[in-house]
Amino acid sequence: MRLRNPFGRRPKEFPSHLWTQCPSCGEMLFNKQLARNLNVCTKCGHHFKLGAKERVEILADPRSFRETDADLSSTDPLGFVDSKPYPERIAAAQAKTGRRDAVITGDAALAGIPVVLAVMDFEFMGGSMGGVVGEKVTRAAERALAERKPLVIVAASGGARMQEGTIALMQMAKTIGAIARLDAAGIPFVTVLTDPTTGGVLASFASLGDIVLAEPGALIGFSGARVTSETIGEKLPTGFQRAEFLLEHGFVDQVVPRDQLKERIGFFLNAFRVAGQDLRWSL
Amino acid sequence: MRLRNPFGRRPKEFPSHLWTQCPSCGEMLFNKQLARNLNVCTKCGHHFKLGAKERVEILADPRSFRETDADLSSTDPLGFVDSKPYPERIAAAQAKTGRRDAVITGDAALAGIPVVLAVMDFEFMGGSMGGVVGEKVTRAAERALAERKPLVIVAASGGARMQEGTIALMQMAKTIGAIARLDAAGIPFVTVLTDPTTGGVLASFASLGDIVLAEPGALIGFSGARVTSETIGEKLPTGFQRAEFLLEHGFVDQVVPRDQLKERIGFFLNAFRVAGQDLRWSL
Amino acid sequence: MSMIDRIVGGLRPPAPGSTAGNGHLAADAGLIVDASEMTARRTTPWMAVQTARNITRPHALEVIAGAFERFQELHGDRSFRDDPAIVGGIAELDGRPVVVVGQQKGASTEENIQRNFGMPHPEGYRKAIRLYRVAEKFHLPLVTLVDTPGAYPGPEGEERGQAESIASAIRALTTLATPIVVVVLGEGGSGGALALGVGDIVLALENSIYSVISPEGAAAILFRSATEAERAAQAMRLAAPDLLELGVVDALIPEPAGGAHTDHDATTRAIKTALVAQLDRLARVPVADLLSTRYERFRAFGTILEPPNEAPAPRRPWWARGSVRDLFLRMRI
Amino acid sequence: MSMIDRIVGGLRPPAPGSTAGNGHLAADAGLIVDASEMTARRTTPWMAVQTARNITRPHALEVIAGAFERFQELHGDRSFRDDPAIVGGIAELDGRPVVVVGQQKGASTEENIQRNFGMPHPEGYRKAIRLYRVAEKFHLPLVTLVDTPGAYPGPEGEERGQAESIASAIRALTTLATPIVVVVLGEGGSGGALALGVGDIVLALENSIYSVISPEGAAAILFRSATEAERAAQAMRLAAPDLLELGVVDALIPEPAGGAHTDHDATTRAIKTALVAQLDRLARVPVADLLSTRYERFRAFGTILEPPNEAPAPRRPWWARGSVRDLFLRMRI
Ligand SMILES: [Zn+2]
Ligand SMILES: [Zn+2]
Repeated sequence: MRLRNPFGRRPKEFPSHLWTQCPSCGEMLFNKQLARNLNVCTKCGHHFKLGAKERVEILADPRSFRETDADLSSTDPLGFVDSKPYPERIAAAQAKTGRRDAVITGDAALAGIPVVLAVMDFEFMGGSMGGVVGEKVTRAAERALAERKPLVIVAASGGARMQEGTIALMQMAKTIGAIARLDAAGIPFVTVLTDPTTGGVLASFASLGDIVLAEPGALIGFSGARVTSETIGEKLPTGFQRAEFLLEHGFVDQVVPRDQLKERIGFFLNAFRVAGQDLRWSL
Repeated sequence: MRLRNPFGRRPKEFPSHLWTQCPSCGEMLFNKQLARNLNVCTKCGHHFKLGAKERVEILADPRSFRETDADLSSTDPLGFVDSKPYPERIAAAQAKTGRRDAVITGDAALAGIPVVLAVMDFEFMGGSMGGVVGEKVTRAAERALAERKPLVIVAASGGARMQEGTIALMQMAKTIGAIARLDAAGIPFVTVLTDPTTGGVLASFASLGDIVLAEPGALIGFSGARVTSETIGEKLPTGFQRAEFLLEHGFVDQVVPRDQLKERIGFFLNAFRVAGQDLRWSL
Repeated sequence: MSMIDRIVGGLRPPAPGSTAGNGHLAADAGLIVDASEMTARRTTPWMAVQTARNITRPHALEVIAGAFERFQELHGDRSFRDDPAIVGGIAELDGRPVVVVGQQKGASTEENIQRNFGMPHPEGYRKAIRLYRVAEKFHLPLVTLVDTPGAYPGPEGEERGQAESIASAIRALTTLATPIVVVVLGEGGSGGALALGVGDIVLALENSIYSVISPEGAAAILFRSATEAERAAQAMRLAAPDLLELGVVDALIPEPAGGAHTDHDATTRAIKTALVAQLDRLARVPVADLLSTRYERFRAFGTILEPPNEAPAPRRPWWARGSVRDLFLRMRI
Repeated sequence: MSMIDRIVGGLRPPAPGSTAGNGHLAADAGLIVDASEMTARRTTPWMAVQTARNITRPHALEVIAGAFERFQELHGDRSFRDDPAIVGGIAELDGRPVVVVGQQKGASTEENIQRNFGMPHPEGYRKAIRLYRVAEKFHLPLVTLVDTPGAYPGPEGEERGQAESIASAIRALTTLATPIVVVVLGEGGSGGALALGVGDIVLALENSIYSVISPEGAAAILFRSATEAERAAQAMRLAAPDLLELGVVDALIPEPAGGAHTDHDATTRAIKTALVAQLDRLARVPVADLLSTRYERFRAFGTILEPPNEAPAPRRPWWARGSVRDLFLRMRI
């Protein structure tokens, strides 16, 4: 897997298929070692992006994950064309990722607890939410409700998918509708905000977890920082829209290093399960 | 009735039983005319304090008010003595006001709608809330619940009554408990914040109206302005803790001139009644 | 590829079907329910954007003053500030008390500065949520008026939780136990519009727009140039007739010949007629049915391909499904 | 005056009766339920104030770390800021998951500045409300730890609704459908304390205080001099044994001989023992009974005179009434 480095300079003196430069501390990191460390810089702890498949692997108990709705793919509701037609963009993203759209959903055990798990894939058109992401997240929530299992969603998204226009916008209401039913039924919902989680995904299900966790340094915001900066005609302060900024402003429960995520989620789900025994969502 | 003027200079050139100087515009107002104008300055609209009895008169439809629990009076739970014993203070306040404690409660019609009405009396020990105010407000809320009638409370208070110590503090939980049941039953609750509404009364039932109205210029705040000013070691800006300040900061629905209060409350109660017809609180 | 197209919802079938689907909406109100009726009147998407943004169009408070009676504004979010970009309160609509909440643009630069050009801060959405709850508690129908370029994108909005407030407002609407009619007055800008945009019936004025991102924003991203906004507008299908075809709105409220800005009174009357007719219908529907139909309405958006082996039975679009059709039939009574 | 005294609640009867009233509380936990037992140990009220405020007393996070296991802090009010003067999260108490929320003072000047001397802003109370709701949603018992001079009285607090946030927090607790145990650790300052102080069982450490206003504040008002605080403290009956006599707290947790600050471990162990015993009891009570008993508990405060003609039958204090006594009896099983 070739790592993208959107923030810092490109590595110069090392062949990029072997080495990656940490944008935070400048350290040159051997790719294989980086991958073994869950794409976290061994020197400074900088969290690089992590692929959706790898994300499922570090959260689901071994061999517990059963993918659902993997074959759903998008049509082109608007007949959308910019520099190339939307169907061509989808095809390219599918070829690149080997996945039909920007989220993986399925049933899994997490720290021994049966859950419904959804992991967004930033590599697929920036993790944008169109009809397929909306449908799969909604089905995941509906299955969690029907089977009274907690729902865990790992968000990574630039927002709603422009190429599906208002149909993409309506996915916000669609997914929230399903989440609201989960909430009313007292079933736990945990979200993990990873780099980046922005726009219509943050402004829908991602913000509504009973517990909202974030990875260190993750970019999290409603408006793009460029837009915000242009709005006030000033540079934004360092750390604006980062996970720690949201923690300070009250929107994130905890900033959790990647290697502790699974255990942490498991702790919360277990607390809710023990308390709810024979009462509500646990079986 | 002699009017107190806590803000401005004392009238100088006129005998004070005949004339009152407006602290806002300086106009000398003939007391009888001022009373006819509901204690509102005829020149600038400054709202002087209004007695509890007069308040009942301008809110309740003619001859509709039936007072309840008028004979409740306080004991001395702490055996409290400062410069004089608490029972002596009560006796003095009772003699001064002809009332047993700092709130009048009763059944009334307001713009034709049967309501439970409670009006606090700032003249009685600064409208402070001890056991009697707490008990009467709680009974008012319980009667509103039992008879499914809206509850209207006009607040005027310096806060909890120090002389009853933590027993006074517990009146906040007591009254809120009753208000919470009213809320759960979908019965309307309107509060009117008058000059002044502060401390433990503002931090309990007074802030929890479905509709919160305030009179122009009324002092409304949690901490005394003196305490707040000392906390930051600076003078507070003009208008701090006034009704308009609370409107701007989102805690008051409307600032309503005294002569429009009854009609305004009636409008809201009528809207709620029509909508709830044959459904919930209306009979 | 051995897939069959499976429409999970979204796109309306061509004219005859769609008229059958929600023709009842037009019954009393003179609403446009079939975009093909509008062919002659359609302008270019870019013209539509300009018209929807025309500063002389009737804005929320003016519509409230004209279409409702005895409006009493309620202020504040009960925790930070009264946001002037969102207005709301209790009013009567043809004698029926309702809660009305709308985004407020200005009719002048001065007023626009005071109203922040109709771009709410988080406290505006939190005020809206509070008013939604008043409607629910007292069984008052809710009318929302959408007219915003979008939620304010400045740093204070980010600090105070623009995203969280929008998500919470949408959540409140999806489960609000009272009838809701949405009217898009002018500009329906993104999530900041949707926070007022979830209802049982979604109407739009004939020259309004509704989009996932502003055409300028889309152009900056897609064509790396804000001057390509016209091209982006074309691609985005954001004009009212497009929205009708896409099922994003249920019907259009016709504007006077020259556009809403040429005759405010006529526009307001048309809005009132539409609202009265829709609320009359919704008032007869049990709240549980409203909630399940509202859920299905938004549940159905999105056109996707699904292989047949995972799809035991094709699903019909929401407006053609039994329960929903039953509801509409009942609503016609 | 032809009135008869009618005690609507509040004051506890003398020793023997009160032990009978809530003697069960002491059963497993070594609690003090009769103030007369403490006569030998009582200090002056002013000493009590100093001890309760001692900066080296164990504060909330330390009590949580010692009495609970696996604490995971949850942050933020979801609308403005994470207030460091209120901490809370999920932890295990003797293996049972609970939500715990407390006011946090510092153990040094530096830490006190960071924690604002344990004086919460409105966003702190809103964080508390959010955590209360987490407890309710997932049927987790709630433990609150009271330790504050009071809500922060600065202008930002007024701007953001100190009073509204306290009232809302109290309202949330009065109807929260899960067991609640309150522990007053040190200083229970006014409404800012009560926002965490409404529960099914209210305990207090032996040297804690609880008052409607600080002694300094009372002195400034009553005697026009802050230096008369000692005299005010005497009049206010704010020390733990007074609170027990007044029924404001149900029982006291004994402190080590020199005070809680001399032995943090022993103090924490005593708190844990008390909490485990109370939660064991409350866990067996149906939630509807908890709620009605909680209502009656606070409903009963206040001693008033009422003429007999308006009082058909004298009311008994809450802890002696049938329903409540039944509950306590059930809780002893
Ligand atoms: Zn590094
Ligand atoms: Zn004047």
